[in-house]
Parts: sequence; structure tokens; C-alpha cells
Amino acid sequence: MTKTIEVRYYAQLKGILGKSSESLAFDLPANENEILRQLQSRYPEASEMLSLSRIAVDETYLSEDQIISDFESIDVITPVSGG
Amino acid sequence: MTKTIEVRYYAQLKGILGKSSESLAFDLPANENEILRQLQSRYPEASEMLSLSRIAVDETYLSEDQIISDFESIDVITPVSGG
Amino acid sequence: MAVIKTRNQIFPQPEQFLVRDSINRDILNQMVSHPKAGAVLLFEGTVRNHTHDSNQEVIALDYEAQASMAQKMIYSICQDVLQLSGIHAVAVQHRLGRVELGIATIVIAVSASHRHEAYLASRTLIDRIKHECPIWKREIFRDGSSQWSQGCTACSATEYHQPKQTKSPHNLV
Amino acid sequence: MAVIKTRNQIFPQPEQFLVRDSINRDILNQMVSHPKAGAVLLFEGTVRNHTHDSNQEVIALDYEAQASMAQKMIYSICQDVLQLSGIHAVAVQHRLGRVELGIATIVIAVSASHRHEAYLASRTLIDRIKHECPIWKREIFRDGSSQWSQGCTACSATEYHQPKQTKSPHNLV
Repeated sequence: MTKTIEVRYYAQLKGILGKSSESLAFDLPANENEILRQLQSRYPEASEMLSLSRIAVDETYLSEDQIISDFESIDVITPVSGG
Repeated sequence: MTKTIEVRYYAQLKGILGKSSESLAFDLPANENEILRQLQSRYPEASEMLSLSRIAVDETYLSEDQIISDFESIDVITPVSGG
Repeated sequence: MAVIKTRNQIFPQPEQFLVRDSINRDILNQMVSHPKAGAVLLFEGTVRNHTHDSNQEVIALDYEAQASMAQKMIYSICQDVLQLSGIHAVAVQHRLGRVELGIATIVIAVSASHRHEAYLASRTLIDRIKHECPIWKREIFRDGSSQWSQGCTACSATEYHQPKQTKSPHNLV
Repeated sequence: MAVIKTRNQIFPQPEQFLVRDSINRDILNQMVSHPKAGAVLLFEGTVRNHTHDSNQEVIALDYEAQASMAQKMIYSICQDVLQLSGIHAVAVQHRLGRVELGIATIVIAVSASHRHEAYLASRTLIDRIKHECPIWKREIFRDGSSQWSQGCTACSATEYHQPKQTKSPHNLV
């Protein structure tokens, strides 16, 4: 099925895409890599940055093999650099 | 030879001996253990505490095998507990 | 069975973990003070004038975060660290927005019975917060240009740079 | 060849390493601030209400030192630590006389390029100062009695207790 989800971008990725959030349709269920691939085919200019990124759904990082279908939001977390 | 040297005591040893310093005659040259043994025969009541102590001459710890004959002062350093 | 320690050992309130004003180390120190504590360790990350990524002179850093997620993660990391041996309290504040040269970007306070416990807890907190929490820094250079930091700039070059295969927050500790 | 760093990276003046008044951590922090520093670590040893040696409640500690020797040794340890990688400045103050519950007995500040260097330097300083310098503490109990601490009370029970055969300050680091 296809579901429209709020996606949020930060830092360098926000700069590359020129936006901090948008509503996008995703094919679900999907795991982290599948969500990233869907974003990469939409935004080839951010492909490398997305390949380094992690996905959080409803503000929790997805684990490697977790498959999700029902959630409200995606945060795309590029490599962090806090501290 | 015998030399009279200023000896200083601190902390628990000062309490056991009831004094913080005195002039004592030592048989020299001597190493750390020999100086401690001379103090132990004078003060059997402090023998155990002295066995745990280190000797500093002219404000520098003696190394294990150092032999000394010419110096001004002895500090008897019982196990330290700073910090 | 381990007793789960409660919020009154984690400071300040989670909504104060991320702040736009300067961090007061004395307040964090006071927050973690405890009659059983023989050691208090204050770690401060500070803005320095150079980075691994660039030869340019850095004059400030600018921080951005997924703030609500970062707050929850910092709280969860603090809970984990309170389970370590001998830890009495922890306090964390991290700056958002622009921070000038020499100023603290993060302060972490830990009180513990013994110093070894304090060092372990402090290092665990800073390492996990840096590697796991969704916070990003941009370096602002003397000439007015800027660039997003590539991974963890305060780490040495040989250190963990969050390669994808080991990025899970759950397999770091 | 290693460059021997100079006194202006060791604070305060040696005659201020041992003090009878309360220690101001903000002053020590300021002393070690450095434009190349990405990490500043403040270690504080504090008076806690119990010890390894006794079941009695501790209300204060009382410190004594061979002060001129301790000053020289702290300075020498600081010089050694400045030779470690990435260290910009160090500052040490240790209390003498009576120190009440919860109050800092020693504060050690270190600034370094990276946090790992700061932790290593800080631990080296506190471990060596505790194990090598001629400073002694007496525990003062609630009932008014007191006793000299047996070796290093802030260490865990399994840790180094200065057995005679390894006491040389020169074989610890």
C-alpha cells in the first residue's frame, strides 16, 4: 500500500533539498533501507548523504531489520555531530 | 660515621611518636631500609608504621637502592592519603 | 535485581537539556551534589579554533537538533548511566544555535562514590550523546563561510565516525 | 624531540597548589582556557559521609602535608602530564586543614584538543597526586572522634594502596 507521511530533514540534507519538511508517499510496509531507497530515487542529488543516514519513525531510530507500516512521521537523521 | 640529622614526622606517625621533628644521630652511609631500621630500633612502638613508610632526604624520595651520606633533613612519609 | 533509579537523579528537566543561552557549570555541579559523592566530574566541550575537516580558522559553531528526539535520547542515556556502579546523579546541557570560540557547547556533570566511576560515567555520557543523538554542528569560519561538520569533529581522526553498519544506538554500549 | 612546555601552562603558582580556603572551580577553569581546546575537564574530589575504613558517619576531613615537597611533586607531575598528547594547560588546587561534608578537597582542571586526551590527563593527575604526594587526611566523625585514613580512601578496596614495593613515584607512570 501507499501512505503519505510527513518527512523532516535537518542540517546538510535540509540544505541540499532546500526544505525542512514535506509530505511524501511511501510504499509500505518497508524497512529502513527501503525507505532510504525510496528517498534516493526521488532525490538522486542527495543519494550519497541518504546512504549515510538513519531513519527515525515517530522519533525513534529504526533498528536494522525492523519493518514498519503504521506511523505518522519520518525524521531523516544524517550523520550526527553534536557535542 | 655518625651524623646528626633533622627528622620530621607527619600524620599518624607524628601522633604515635608525640612529636613532629627532632635531631637524631644516624649511621651513614645508608639506604632507605637501613635508615628505617635505625628508626625502628629507636621506636619499636612505630615499627609497623615505619615498615610501610618511605624516606625523603632533602625533600626527594629515596629510590630503592640509593645510598646516601650527605644530606640535611629526613622526612618520614607514611602511606599517603591525599585527594 | 537492579533498582531502577528515578528522575530526581537526572538534571535538569529534559526540556532544559537543550538550551540557547550559556550553560552555567556551577548550577549543574550543584544539581549533582550528593552526600555520598567522593568525586564530581564536569566535562565541557568547547568551541576551538580549528577542526579535522578544514584548515580554515573556526570562529563559532552553530547547532541544530531534532530537539524532542534528542531530549528523549539524552534522558534515556542518563538512565542507563545511572545504572552504572556508584553513580549518584547526572546533569547534561547542550547548546543550540550559535556558540562563540572558547564557550562551552555541552556540559556534563556526574557525581559518584569514587573517581573511577565518575570518569566511566562521564565518558559514557559524552560518547553516547555525541554518537547517538540527532544534533548537528556547522562550523563558521573567519571569512564568513560555513560548513556542516562531517560526523564527530571533536573525535580524533581514527575514532568512530558513525559508519552506517554500526550506527544503531542500541549496540554502542 | 619533545618540546618541554613551560610554566605558563601550569596553574596556579606552585605556592598556591595547597590552600586553606575554598577552591574556586571557575577560576581554575578560566586558567586552563585555550583557543585550541575542544574539551575542558574539571575533576573535584569531595568530602563524602562514609569511608572504606569505618562504619562511622564522616562529617569532615582534615588534611596535613609536607607542603614544600608536595608542591614540588605536584608541579613535576603537571610537567609530565603536559607532555601527553593534546594537552594545553593544567591547574591543580588541594585543600589543607579541615574540609566539611560536600566541599571540594581537590580540583583538577585540564584543557585538551580532544576529550580523550582530557580524560587521560585528568586521571593521570589525580591518580599520581593521590598516590605519590606527601598529603594525609584524617576523618572526623559525627561523635567527635577521628582517625587517620589508611592509604587512599577514595580508591575502591581492590585498588592500589601504596604497598611499599611499588611506592616509588618513578615507576607509576
